[in-house]
Amino acid sequence: MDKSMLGDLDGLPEEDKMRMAAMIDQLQIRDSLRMYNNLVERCFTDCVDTFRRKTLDKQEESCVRRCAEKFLKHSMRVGMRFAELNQGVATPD
Amino acid sequence: MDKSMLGDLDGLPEEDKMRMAAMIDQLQIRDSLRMYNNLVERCFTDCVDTFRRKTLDKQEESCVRRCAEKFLKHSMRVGMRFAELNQGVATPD
Amino acid sequence: MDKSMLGDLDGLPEEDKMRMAAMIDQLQIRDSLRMYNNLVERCFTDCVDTFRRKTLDKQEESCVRRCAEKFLKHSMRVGMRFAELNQGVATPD
Amino acid sequence: AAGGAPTNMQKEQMFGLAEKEMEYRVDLFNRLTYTCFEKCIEKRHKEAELNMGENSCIDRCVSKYWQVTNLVGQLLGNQPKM
Amino acid sequence: AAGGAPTNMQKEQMFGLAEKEMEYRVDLFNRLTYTCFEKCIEKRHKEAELNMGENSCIDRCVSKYWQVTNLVGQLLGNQPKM
Amino acid sequence: AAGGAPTNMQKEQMFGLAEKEMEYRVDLFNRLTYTCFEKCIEKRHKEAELNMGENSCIDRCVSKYWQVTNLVGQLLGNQPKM
Repeated sequence: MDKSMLGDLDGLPEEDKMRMAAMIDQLQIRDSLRMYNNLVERCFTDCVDTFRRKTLDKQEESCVRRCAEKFLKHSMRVGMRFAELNQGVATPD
Repeated sequence: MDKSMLGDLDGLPEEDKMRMAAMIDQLQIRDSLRMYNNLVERCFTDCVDTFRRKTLDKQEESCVRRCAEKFLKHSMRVGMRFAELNQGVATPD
Repeated sequence: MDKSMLGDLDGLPEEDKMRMAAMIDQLQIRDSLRMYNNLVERCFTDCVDTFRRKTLDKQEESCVRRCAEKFLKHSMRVGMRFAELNQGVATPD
Repeated sequence: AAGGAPTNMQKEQMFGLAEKEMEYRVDLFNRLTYTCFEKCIEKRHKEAELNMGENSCIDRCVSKYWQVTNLVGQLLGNQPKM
Repeated sequence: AAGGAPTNMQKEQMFGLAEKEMEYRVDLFNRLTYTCFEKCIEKRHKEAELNMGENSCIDRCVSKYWQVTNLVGQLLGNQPKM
Repeated sequence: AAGGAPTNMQKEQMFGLAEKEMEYRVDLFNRLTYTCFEKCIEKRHKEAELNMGENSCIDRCVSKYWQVTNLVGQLLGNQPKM
């Protein structure tokens, strides 16, 4: 996967570049929505375990808040490290 | 996610409405097929655990039948509750 | 799911057959890439459990090699059996 | 988008957006269904009926999942696009 | 669809349906592969070869999974569309 | 493809391929994020901050995941298409 399959798109006419940009936009929207669903599923699973009432209690709610915040920080850190590796930035152990 | 992104489609020409309807049909077919695969995976995982023979024994088979029935009833109940919440129907605890 | 939904495509014009072939190609590419991601996730999960260093140690690396080989052999065997069942080949217990 | 009929490009984007939103709702429903099955349903499947405990667990599970969805939406500024 | 060439709309639907069926088969195969790996393969990966026990477990697992697929299909009235 | 403008069919295939590659990268990133969350993050969520141990675990997890991706790529002849 070192070389991108996308290498030779630069020479394409303006119309195709716009189509490509629109495709990227669409994929990013889909990805954001999936991330949102992911975060909800993950934090619900980790934080909610009793079903004696139908509303979240204080403890569950603050667990979800912390979980969501950690999830976002985690994703950002993974994204940064991932980008560095994609660009071939080497760092010591 | 309160407001739908689909809000302003009503004013569209007949041709676009048909295209929208076709898209919804396609997504529903995909969803049903995925649900079917889901149900099979879930009930296989819960009910089949020994591999000394290559055919289901009576016990496994009846476990799968009960599991499938419960899965469908579960999905329907979730679907009803989900629809109520989407429509903003409030119910006491 | 016994009868294929694709039954009546044979009579279609050449142009549609080419479009169908292109669609199959695209789905196979997507499937291969997903399989690749699957294999990586599976073997990483099974083989890597300590994070005291940022490079794989010898043991982890050879575990990943064996895991990948087994995963591929497993997939091929499942594929063969699956194809037999799809073609209705019966075999004794 | 002020005045006039939408261009083809705008139309394609609108259809694309509508499709993504429907996919999002289907995905949400599937995860909700899966998660509440995990949390509420007895796995040995001794009966084909849901018992009373399972039924009320499902109702509460859906309700709490819904609240978590809204809570997370608020935290993200009520933007599903994180 | 009785007589005459299919309209464009019908053609699009046919292609869409064909695509969904292929996606369904790929999804089935992937879940089958995943599930039988979980049930049959020793996770420490001490060897690069599948041993006899794993091989026969795979064969039986695929066969039983297939039967569950058919059984569930019957319960749903042999309609994959639930 | 030697010389001349690409045909419509070739263009469609190129767009399709580009889309598949982007989907692949998104899928890789999502699995990486999920897996390293599982391996590194304390699940009771007592704090809203990542602590030092979690942060360095994430860095090493991403690095090792990357190496596994490359290693598997080599084993498959550096062809992502298995």
